[in-house]
Amino acid sequence: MSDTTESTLENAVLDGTKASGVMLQQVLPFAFLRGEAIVDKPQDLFIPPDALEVILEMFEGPLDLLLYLIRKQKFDILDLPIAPITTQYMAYVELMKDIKLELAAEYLVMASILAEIKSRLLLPKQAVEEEEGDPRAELVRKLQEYEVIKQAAENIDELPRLGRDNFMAQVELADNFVPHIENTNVDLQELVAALQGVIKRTQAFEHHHIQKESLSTRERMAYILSTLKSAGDKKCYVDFSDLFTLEEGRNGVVVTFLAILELIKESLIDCLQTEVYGRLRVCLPKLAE
Amino acid sequence: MNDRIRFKDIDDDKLQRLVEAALFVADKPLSVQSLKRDFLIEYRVSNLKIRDIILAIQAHYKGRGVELNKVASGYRFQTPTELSEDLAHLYKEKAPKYSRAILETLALIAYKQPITRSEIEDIRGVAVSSHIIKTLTERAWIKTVGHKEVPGRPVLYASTQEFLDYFSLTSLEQLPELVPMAELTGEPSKV
Amino acid sequence: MNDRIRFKDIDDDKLQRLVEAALFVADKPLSVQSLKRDFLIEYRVSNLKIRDIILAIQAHYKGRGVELNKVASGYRFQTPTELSEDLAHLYKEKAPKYSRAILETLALIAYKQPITRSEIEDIRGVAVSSHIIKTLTERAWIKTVGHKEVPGRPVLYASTQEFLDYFSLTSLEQLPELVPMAELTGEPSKV
Repeated sequence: MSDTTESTLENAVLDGTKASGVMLQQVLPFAFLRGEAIVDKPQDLFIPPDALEVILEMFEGPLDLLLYLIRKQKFDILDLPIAPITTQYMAYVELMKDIKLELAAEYLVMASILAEIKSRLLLPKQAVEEEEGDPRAELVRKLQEYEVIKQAAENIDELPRLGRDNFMAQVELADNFVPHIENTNVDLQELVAALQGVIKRTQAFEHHHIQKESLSTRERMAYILSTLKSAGDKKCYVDFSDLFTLEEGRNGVVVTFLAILELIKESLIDCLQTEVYGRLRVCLPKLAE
Repeated sequence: MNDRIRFKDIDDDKLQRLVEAALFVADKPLSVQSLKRDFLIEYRVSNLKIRDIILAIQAHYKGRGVELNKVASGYRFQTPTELSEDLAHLYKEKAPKYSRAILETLALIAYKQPITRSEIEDIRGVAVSSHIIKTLTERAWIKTVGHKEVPGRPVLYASTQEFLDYFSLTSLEQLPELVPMAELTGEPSKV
Repeated sequence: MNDRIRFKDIDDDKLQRLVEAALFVADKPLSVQSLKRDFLIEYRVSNLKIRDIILAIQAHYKGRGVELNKVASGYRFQTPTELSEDLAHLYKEKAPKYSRAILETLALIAYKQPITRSEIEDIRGVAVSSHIIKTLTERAWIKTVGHKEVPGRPVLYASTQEFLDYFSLTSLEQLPELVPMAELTGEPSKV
């Protein structure tokens, strides 16, 4: 193949799809670059081999390498000159192989894509137009899309970063600081289960089943003891009648009475009458002595 | 080893910003020496000047949410002691779950009140540690309601209003009835 | 079941001290919600009031050694970027560097989320190694948000709040705008 043929073909394909101003801009560098690029190795390749290795490792993949070549040669990405790019790309890939750089399969895939585009550009104009238009279109779209992301990655790298550009302020708590202890939650069922456990273990409750009545009596017993205890400082006794709350009705009176009897039976309180038919007084045993 | 250092001038305003920033980001107290060595190495600044700046910062933070304190190894920002109680909520710790011993003791006090410690021990068959009584008292679920007139006059325990409130009960009567032993053990209940 | 909460009143001055202290001792950004819930729980205070207080604190710290910044998950005190040079010698070296492969993958996930691994590979033109996904996941910058309903049901990736926090952004909208190609090449776009 000759340069002129390819050049004409390329231009022919582009004809009608590109504004003429752009066309003119592109024609001149094409001819010039092709004369250089095709017969010789690309200028880029005059790099010391060890430095080359470093550079090659820097590429993120075939798209990145292609972009590098395009930018380096100041090609227009929208009007991609396939022939010189393919040549340069292949030269790089060969070099990568030569220095036994671990070459990702993607590089070879790209090489075949470039070769295919190149061969399709060589087909007569009509044959090409019957297909989906410019065979380079897909590659150009991919290059553009990749370049946008490449730039976005660089932008993200430049954002202020915690631990690199900004540092978080950290202040110690005062020496007297103690954390708040959150109370443990207890479920009523746990409480019942605990008691069932005790019963099961000891059978201690065998003879006195706890019933509602006895519970309310027990509660009243505790209440009476509290009342006597708080009254203890001042009066040392409480009037028997003061322990009853009439608003509670008959049931309440019965419960209180049972509670007092139970307390007396268990020697937890004493009941005194200092004079015959006098007022009945209730007090804690200590005070009765 | 011998990079030549050209000292730069720094105005008080910038110096104060820098010292303040350094003290806030450092993970340990900073002395005047370490401030100079680690953060101000490029600048022409005297120890005296740094001390002045620290005084200015200390004055600025008086009465704010943090204060600059001098401790043995240098200066560091800390929260004022007055705020500790309010900050405590930020670092809540979950208390460990109550042990079976605590729950059984609480259940016995609730159902068998008033009751002495040794009565609880008799039923449970093991000693009731002071820790258990302390935990329940601190939680305000139990209280003492007097002494039993037996040798040693042991304290009598009962449940509290807070206990009822916590379990959303209006009275002890609302405590669940215990399932009779027979049902628990799976034996036919005697009628 | 709950311990009863009694709300207390708090004056602006005390509130400002508390909020300031909380923001300084917290090891992560605090939102208005979390300030209220974790920390001002005892007080009667509105979200609006907390926001006002935050604005007041932000104004107070303008031009000082640290500033109060809003990031995605809340507010945090951090040193201003202008001071990074001076604070850098001590801390900058510790900051991890990220490869282009990682940054490009991150950029694709941030800008094109939700996105599958093969979509990323398609745009970058190379395979995305598991190492990259692992690093980004471990940093908690990306997370999986479901599966794409195509054969193989590949995982869909999206960015996280931690990602935004780390780069001091409040939302994805604050990411630098994607630059269209024409501007990148600097060549006249076709008419």
